[in-house]
Parts: sequence; C-alpha cells; structure tokens
Amino acid sequence: MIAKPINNRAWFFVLPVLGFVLFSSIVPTMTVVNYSVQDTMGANNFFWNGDQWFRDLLNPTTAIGQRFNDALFRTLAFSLTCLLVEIPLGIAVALCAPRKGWAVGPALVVVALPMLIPWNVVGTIWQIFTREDIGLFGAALTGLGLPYNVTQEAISAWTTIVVMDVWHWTPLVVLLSYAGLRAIPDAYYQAARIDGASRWAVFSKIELPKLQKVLVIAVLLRFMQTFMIYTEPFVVTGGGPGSATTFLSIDLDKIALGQVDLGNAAAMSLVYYLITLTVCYVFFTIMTQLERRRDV
Amino acid sequence: MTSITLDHIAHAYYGKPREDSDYQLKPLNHVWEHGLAYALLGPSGCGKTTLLNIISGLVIPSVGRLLFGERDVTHLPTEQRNIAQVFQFPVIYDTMTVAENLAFPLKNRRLPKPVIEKRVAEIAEMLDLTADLGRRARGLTADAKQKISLGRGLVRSDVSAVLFDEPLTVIDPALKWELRSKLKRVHRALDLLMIYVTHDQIEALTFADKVVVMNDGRAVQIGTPAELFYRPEHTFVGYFIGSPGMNFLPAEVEGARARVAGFDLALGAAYPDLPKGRSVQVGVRPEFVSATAGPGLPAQVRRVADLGRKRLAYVSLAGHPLVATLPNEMESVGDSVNVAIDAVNTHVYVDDIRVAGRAP
Amino acid sequence: MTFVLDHIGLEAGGLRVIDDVSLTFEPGSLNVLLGPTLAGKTTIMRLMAGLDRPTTGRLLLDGRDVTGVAVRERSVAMVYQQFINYPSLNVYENIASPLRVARLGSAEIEARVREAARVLRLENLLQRMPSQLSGGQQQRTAIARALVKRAGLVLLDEPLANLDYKLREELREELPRIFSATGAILIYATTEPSEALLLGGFTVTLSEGRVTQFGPTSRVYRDPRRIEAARVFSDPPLNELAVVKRGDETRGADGRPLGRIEALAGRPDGDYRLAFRADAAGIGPPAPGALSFAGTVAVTELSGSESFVHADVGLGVWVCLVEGVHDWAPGQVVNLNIDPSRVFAFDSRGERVRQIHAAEVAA
Amino acid sequence: MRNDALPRVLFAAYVLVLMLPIYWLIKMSLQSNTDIMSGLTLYPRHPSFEKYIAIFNDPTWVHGFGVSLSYVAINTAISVAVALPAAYAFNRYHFLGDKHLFFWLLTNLMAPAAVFAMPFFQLYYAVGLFDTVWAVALAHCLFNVPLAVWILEGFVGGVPREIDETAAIDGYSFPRFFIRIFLPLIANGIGVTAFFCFMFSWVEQLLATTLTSSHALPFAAVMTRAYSVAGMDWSLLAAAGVLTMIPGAVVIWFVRNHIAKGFALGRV
Repeated sequence: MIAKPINNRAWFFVLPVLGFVLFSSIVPTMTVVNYSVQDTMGANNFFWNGDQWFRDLLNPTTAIGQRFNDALFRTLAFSLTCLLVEIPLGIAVALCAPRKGWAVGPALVVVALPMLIPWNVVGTIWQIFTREDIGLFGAALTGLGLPYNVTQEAISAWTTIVVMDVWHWTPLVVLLSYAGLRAIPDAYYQAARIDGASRWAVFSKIELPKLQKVLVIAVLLRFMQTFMIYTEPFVVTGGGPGSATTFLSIDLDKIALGQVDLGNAAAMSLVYYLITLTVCYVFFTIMTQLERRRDV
Repeated sequence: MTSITLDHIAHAYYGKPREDSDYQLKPLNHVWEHGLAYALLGPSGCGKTTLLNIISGLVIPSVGRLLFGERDVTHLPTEQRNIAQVFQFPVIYDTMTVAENLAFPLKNRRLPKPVIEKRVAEIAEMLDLTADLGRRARGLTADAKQKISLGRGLVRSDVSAVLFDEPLTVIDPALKWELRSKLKRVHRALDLLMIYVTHDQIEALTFADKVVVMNDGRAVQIGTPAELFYRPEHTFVGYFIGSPGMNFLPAEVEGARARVAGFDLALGAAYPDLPKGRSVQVGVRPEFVSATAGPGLPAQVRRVADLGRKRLAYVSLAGHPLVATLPNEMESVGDSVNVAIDAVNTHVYVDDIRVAGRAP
Repeated sequence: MTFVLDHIGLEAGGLRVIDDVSLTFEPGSLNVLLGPTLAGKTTIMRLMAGLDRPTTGRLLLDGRDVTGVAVRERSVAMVYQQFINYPSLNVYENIASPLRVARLGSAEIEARVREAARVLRLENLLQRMPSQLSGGQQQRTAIARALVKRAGLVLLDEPLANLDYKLREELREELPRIFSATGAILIYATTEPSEALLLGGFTVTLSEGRVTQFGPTSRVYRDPRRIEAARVFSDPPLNELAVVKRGDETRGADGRPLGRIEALAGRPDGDYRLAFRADAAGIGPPAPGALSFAGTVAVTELSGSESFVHADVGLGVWVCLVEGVHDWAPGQVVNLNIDPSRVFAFDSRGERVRQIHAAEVAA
Repeated sequence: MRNDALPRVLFAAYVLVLMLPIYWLIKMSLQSNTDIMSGLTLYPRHPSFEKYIAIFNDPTWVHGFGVSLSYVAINTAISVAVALPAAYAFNRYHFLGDKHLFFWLLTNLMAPAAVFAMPFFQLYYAVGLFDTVWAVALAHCLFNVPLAVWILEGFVGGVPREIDETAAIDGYSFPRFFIRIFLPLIANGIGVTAFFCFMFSWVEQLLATTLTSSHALPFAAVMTRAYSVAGMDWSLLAAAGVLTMIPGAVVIWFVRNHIAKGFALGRV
C-alpha cells in the first residue's frame, strides 16, 4: 500500500463539486440563519432578535418549546423503532438471500423495487392499502376485529407509518448486508466447518464482525432518512390524527408555510440541522476509524 | 490415528470425463501412511490444490474412493473428517483473543473447561504463543496468525491429518526459516499425518518425508527428497527438482556406454534391450558434472555463475547446453574446459521415463 | 547514461525512511538492491523513477540534475511485484502503450512490439486480455512493456516474488540477457541473497534505509564491510557469536575459551562479534585448526543435494550446511567444525575488522 | 446442508409480502372506480387499461412525465461528471482540508430537505430559475453530488494506484490517462453511481414540487393535484403510481450485477 502523496493541486479537481453543492446550500443556509436571529413587524422590516428564538425553542415551558420537544421525541421514537425493526430484519433477509446462481440478479432487483418508487407514490400506495373499504391491509385488520383506523386512531396511524417505512426501506439494509456478506472469503466458512462451529457461531463470530462497517453505514442512512421523513407520512396521515404523527419535518413545514412564523421556523430548522450534523460527525469518526484499521 | 488411502481417485470439474485428458486430476492410487509429512509439489494448475480439497472435503471426486483408515469418507462433509487446515491467507476470528481462538474448536465440541484450558496452554507452549494468549488475534503478525490457525487444528486430540495450502505465501521472507523449522518440530512432537501444498521445492523438500511431484494433473513421482534428487523417475522431476534442474542430452545407448553428441560416455549400469525409434536421453544433475583440469569431454564455456557456496559453469557440449559445477580449486576458466560426468548418477530416459539398467 | 544518487534522504511521517544514500550506476550495468522487506528498496526505486520527491539530495543523469523532472519526462521503465498491466487493453496494446504515447509510426510500433513479444515468448497471446493470462504471462507482458520503451533506466521491484519457484528460475536467467542488449541501467530489487548471486553484476546491501555496502556482487558476498551487509547477504541466516578479546586469548560471551582467532590478531582488546555462514561449518570429529563447538541437533532440513542442520551450541542455534543427504535425529549431539578462514569479525560498532599483519602494527 | 431449503422459503415469503402493496396498486389501476368501490376483490374482475390510456392522452400528465425525466437526467449527468474528478482526488491525494471537505459533503448528503424547502424557494425565485427544470436539477445536486462522490471514491479505490504510476511512467499526460485508461476501469462504478443519482432524484418530491408551479410541473405534482381536485379517482391515481415505478425498474436492470456494492457506497 503506497502512502497517499500530498498534492494541493488536487483542489482543482474538487472545485466543481464545491461549486454545485455550495450554490444549493450556502444562500439557503444563510437565509435560515438570517431569519433565526431576527424578528419582523410585518411588511418586510426586520430587527435584531439575538438568540431569543432559540431560547424559546429549547425551553419546554414555552408553547413553541413544548411543541418542538414533542415533535423531536416523536421523531426520535419513530427513528428508533424503525432501526430496531429494520436492521435485524434486513440482516436476516440478507442471510436468506441466494448467494450463487441465476437467482441472485433478479432477487436483488425485486428486493430493491420499493426504493425506486417516488415517495409520494409510496404514500399513496399505503394510503389505499390501509383503508378498510378498498385496502387489503385495512380490511384484513378490521376483519380481525382490531380497532384499526388510520385517520382517527393514533396508535393505528403511528404503526402504519412504521410498517410503511419498514416495507419501504428494509431493502436498503438487506442490500447493504448482502454486499458485506458477499465480501467474506470462502476460506472463513471452510475454517468454521473444520472447527465444528454451529450456524449461530458462524454468524456471531464471522459474519457479524465482518458486517461491522456495512452496518455502520446502514444505521447512519436509516437513522438520517427516518429522522428527516416528510413526504410519506404527510400523504398518509398529514401528521394526524391530532399531532400523533407530526414529525419534526412536518411540524416545521406547518410553522414555516402554514403560519409563516419565520423566526421560529428558522430556529427550529437550524437546531434540526445541527442534530443531523452531530450524528454525521459521530458516524464519520467511526468510519475513518474502521477505514484506518482496514489499512493497518 | 489413521492413514489416508486414495483408491483410484480422479476428478474433472465439468462435463462427463471419458478419457484421461478430460480429468483435471488424473487417476491416483496411493496410501498416505500415518505420522509422515507429505508435500504436494508442482507448478500452478497442476492439480495439487484439487487433491488437497478432495482430502479436506471441499471437493467430492468424480471417480474413486477416499478412506481415512478403514472409513470411506468420500462423500462425508468436512466437519466429519477430523482434519485441520492452514490456509494461504491467515484465517482467524478477529473479535477473539488468541486463547479463545485456540479454544474455539473444543468449545464447539462442548469439552469441559479445565480440559480446554490445559490443552490450549499445551499447544500455545509448543507454538511459542503463550505470551500472546491474552491479546486480540487481529493485531498480530501474519506468521503468528498462521500459528493460531495451525493451533486450532492441533488442540483437537482427534485430528487425523493437518492440511497446509501454501501457508508461507504471506510470511515475510526473513521469517520463513523460523516458521518452517517450527512446523518440522511440531511434526516431530505430534505423531500426525501432514499434507503440505506448495510450488516451492525448498519448502517441499525441507518439510516433507515424502514428496508427491505433480504436473498437469498427474502424480509423476512419489518419493523421499533423496530419491527425487538422486533417481528422478521422470524427466519432469529431474527438471523440476534441483536448482538449476537436471541436464538432458539426446543419446544412443549401447550396453553400458552411450554416444552423446559425438562423444563416448560411461554409464553406471548396462541397458541391453532398449526399444528402437523412441526418444532416448541421458540425464545427469549439474552437481555430478564437474569441470576438471584432467581428462574429460571438451566443452565451450558460455557463462560462469558464482552462487557463493558453489560456482556453476554454463557450457555447451558440441552445441548441447550443459550445466557443470566449478570446483573451488579451479580459479578461473578460459573459453573451453573439460567436463567429467559421474557415471553412477547418470540415468537413461526413454520417452521421459527412467529405464533401470542392470549391474555392468 | 550514468545515474547518480547524491546524498539522497527522505522523511515520511517524521521518520527518516532513506538516510543519506549516495550511489553511482554506470550505463549497461546490472545493480541488485538487496535487503529485507521495509529496508527501503522500493522507496529508492520510486525516488529514482520520480514517483516520489526526495527530502534532501539530488538525482543526476549524466551530470544533469533531474530531481525535479516529472516522471513523464524521464526515460525510465518500471516493473512492479504484482504484475501491473492495463486491464482494459489487450496484451498487444499493453506492450505498445509507451510507444503510442510517444506517437511513433504504427509500422515501427508493430515491429518493436513483435520483437519484444518474441523475446518474452508472448507471440500467440497478443490478442488476449490480462485477466485471461497466468501470473507468469502477466509479468512477461509487463516486462515486455518495459523492454519496448528502450528506457535508459529500468527498475524491477522484486518482479519474480509472486511467481512459481521454477518460473522464477527461468525468468531470472532471461532478464539480465534481455536487458543487457539495450545498454540500459538495470536496477533489480530482491530480498533473496541467492537471486543477487545468480544475477551477478553489482549489489547494494540495504538496512533500514541506509546503504551498508555497494560493490561487485561476489566481492560484497565474500568481503562484507559491515555486519548488516553480511546478515542481509546470508540465507540461511548468518550464525553469530559475541566474544571478548584479552591479549592473545579470546573467550565466548559465556566465558568459553576459543583459543587464538587470526581475524582478531593484533586488534586492541575488547568486545567483538564473530560471524560465519552455514557453508563455513561442517560436522565431524574436531579437526585441527578449526573452531569446534559441540551442539545438540534441533532439526535437520534436507533440500535435495544439501542438508541444513540446526544445532544448539548454547550460544544460540546455528545452521550448518552439509553436502549430500544426512538426517541427524533431533537431540543428537554433534561437533561443528568452523573454517576459521571464512569467519568474519566485526567490532562493537559492526565495522568489519581484519587481521593486522605485523608490518601494519609497526607503522 | 439439510436446512438449505429453509432460507430460500423465508426469502420467498419476504419477497411476496414486499410485492403485495405494489400488486394492490397495479390491481386497482386496472379496475374502474365503481369496481373498486363495489367491494374488495383479490384480482381485477374485468381489467382494462382505460386509465393508462387517459393518462397518455392527457398533455399535463405527459408533460409532467417529460419534466421529471429531464431534470433527473440533467441532475444525474451533472452529479456524475462533477463527482468523477473529485472522487479521484479524494482517493489518490491528501490535500489541505480534504477530511473536512468530505465531512461537509456528508452533511449535505444528509441535509433534511424540509429545512431547505422554503429557503430554496426564495433562492431559485431570486435567480429567476423558479418553475424551470434546472431549478429542481440544481437543487437535487445538494444531496446527489455528495452521494456520487462518496460512491465513486469507493470504486476509484478499487483500481490499484500502481496503474496510475505505470501510465505516468509510460508518458501518459493526466487527461489522456484519465479518459483512455482510468475511466474504462471504473465503468461499473459510473453505471451504479448514475443509477443512484437517478433513483434519489426521481423519488424526491418535496423540493421538486416546491420549486415548480406550472411550466415545469413534475409528474409528482400532477399526481398530488389529481389527488385533491378530481375527488377520489383512485384508479387514475393508481395508474399514475404504477407508471412512476417503470423508469426505476428499467434502470436498475442494467446495473443489477453491481447493485450490492453500490449500496455499500463502494465501500465493500
């Protein structure tokens, strides 16, 4: 492994990327910061408001603080539930997927299909699918006598969104785990057979450790997407019933576009973004750790 | 403790093999005696790894039976064959410590804890791993990892054979000596059958009691290092063993003398009834051809190579290339020199197969 | 063209990877860089090729300073250990690549590629893709590409290390012959002393980024200037013995008397280190004039015409070479006779010390 | 192995469950609304392509489809073209602030679209790009360019650095080496990256609808309109939904052999 040379002329290679991403991020971010530190009396005149919006936001006794707190915990609960279901399920399905032969190609394509559907269409599918009158899922549950009603009943709405997300994104974990499993050299399985390892030992002592890096990516991607989810729940429940499924993004949308309350919306956006930044930072350090160990 | 019997084993990877040429591994009959160290030596693609995989159970042979002792294991899966294997690249369980790695096979067999600990300590001591027992296996050097891989096999008292698939490939050249002598000492200490696949003759000859020289899917000769060196049964073995390989000169053989490139040559044995019209060659190793100030066959010197502990003269005998040893006392050599050929170690090959002569 | 490394030094990550290396390579010469892994062989080659820049020192090509010249403008060819070819081009295009870049006429390219393919026996593989070739064939393609370029400097970085033993033997003989015709400077890196001896020419012994010796191969082998050079040039490993000299009497580190050692004759008293290679020791009853040591056999290794006997003499496990096939069982006690004329002596700083003849002492 | 069949059965069961909702949508797209409302059936009694024909004949749908395909194509082209040199630089060289830049790209890849919806609206309105295909294409660069860099950097790492050096030794200038030698070696990587940019741009709806109003109304926006204006025309909605699945399925088929590695962001 030849060490990477230092070459600052490489910046010319990176400038185009910098240009395109900056164009879409620098001005919007500045606008959000701008609004988050000002207040307006209407008719477009603004005055300095310091960190007042942030103090209200982070103080649960204020109305906006309370609302932000609820939305944040609702979203974190949703993310956590999805992760707890999708990661193990994804690994299990990857372990069962065909490894050799003709079936591999089609199997991967079919599994990946849900991820190819526009998010609003996913919402539409599940909106129809969960109706008691014309949806198989809705009809089946009500047929079993369960008090299942997406638009009225909080638990139903919440579980529907979770089931939809599991259906929509578990394939990502399946494909990631599958890629990780395929990279394990055959000699490891031969050695395990020789050592008389049980199927569980093979999984826990060979497959899981080797999946470590891929799972870190899976957890990051899944956490981020669930933490920022907007379109699908918005189509299926619109945040309802009440605020049962009003996740951070949906709440933010209501405050910004609905009530045109720019100050609060901007402060909330920034805090929301800072949370994603910290999670990214934690992930990035873990990834460079794993990368360095691979080179040693 | 068992020996391994190959009963007409042959293998073809694809299609229905009809005659010999379809087989990647030509039919082989052989008994591997218990307690001996065998080497499967040959160039890449000669079938040596296929043979190893048949013994380990990774490959089921198309034809023939494989017996461990009296038990027919031909179709038995690997885990029921009581073999251990050290692979080309170190295969260890990263998340475990060295001790846990060594204990792993015994834990799977649910042996009591004290038995496991005693056995692990024993094997660790034998492989100089005692100091690293507590450390995480991932951080160790390649040769230490190979020792762990070997140790996982040796801890099992029921292991019948230990297979090595070119284990020194990733080892630092300076450490190869150490690991090789360690393997040799382990083999001496444990009365085990060991099979070692390699393309490197030094590793094969120094490790094995018996060497199976293979080429193009066929076991060309099976013998001790001395037999392969002093009496190669096939021109390929003469060429492949020894660095540089055996000299071969076309010859007409009459009784105990041979006409080689217009010169007359004494042979170590008499060959009265040689079939006519077949390619007849005389083979002698450079170690037994020496340049001499005294009488000998006149040869032109093309090049002299100084190997430190010996010097070789690359000469041409009436147009035929020949490699001879340059004795120390001969300081420098002009354009031509006489070469003396040791009759006892000169062999006759008809169509590449050695012909045994009778006492002259 | 002559190629000179003038006080070349390289620092990487705070470590002095290459330490003040000065070498001069004559045109048409074959030079072996011999040293263990991480001794700096590849690093020096990369500096000569211009792939890396030295921290200190200059590279001179026929007296001209080429240190800053980009690798593109240099007349250099390199063959890597892991047979590097362009996977997307067939063998013909792989070999022709440097000529295509130099924009030569296609007739001339065709001729030179065919010639190189003939020399390396690749004539019927020209349309194949690298992935369809064996290891040996892939490395031959890489060598053909280096040959066809007719560069003034050809760098071979352990080119045979990944090949079969027998294939290595054949190519080792071919390589010097192939490149000698071009009059280029050939630099050949290896970890194996036997390869250096077989190639002949000049040898540079390297340890930890420093040149310990540079000279004709057989002289460096027979007359090492430093103990590191002797160690690097010994396979099986060099046998060593720490000794203390008092007047005419020399004792082993464990106090064992060793009698008179000529190599130390006339040297001031003090600590020295004796060293000898496996072929300098034999096994047999104590011979007059030889240094005898009793040792218990650890293991014997037969390699066809020679037997390597590992014997523990209390001062370490020594390896000695015996002609023919002799299998001493482990635990057996044997007597080692060491030929004093082939024992090297080194002072405590590792410098080689020789016998001082009476005349010198007086001067 | 004896229980070799069990994994296959479990996997088949999973795929079946996975396909159920999609089947349900297809079923409904072939039924008329009255049929749907008249009661739950497992398969369409008298299937007809009536709704599909209606969509193909309706210029707003066709225009919407064209708009969506065009901004996705533009975005994919930009993202891959721009990410190629950057991925090469990140993998081959250290340069001042490379770690921080890579991290910054990651944060943009993960930026919540909801946070940027409104500011984007203002930005693209100000620069006069609002309601054009370019607005959506450029907006999607926010996450697609970082994604392309991340995946391609993994594939670039797959090519040994010695190949770059051998080309330099042979005398190749960098551009000629990059195009003639290097690109063919990561062709699979480029294919997979293009697929991912296509996918993430095609599925995104919030920014696409926020940055357009009439002239460049994407397919998704036409759907949300149909959803609210024409009352519950379920089968039309279902037919439109089925049509949105086709582009993805077509594109993935071309890269199916490298899909697993792509999802692992080239890191496997």
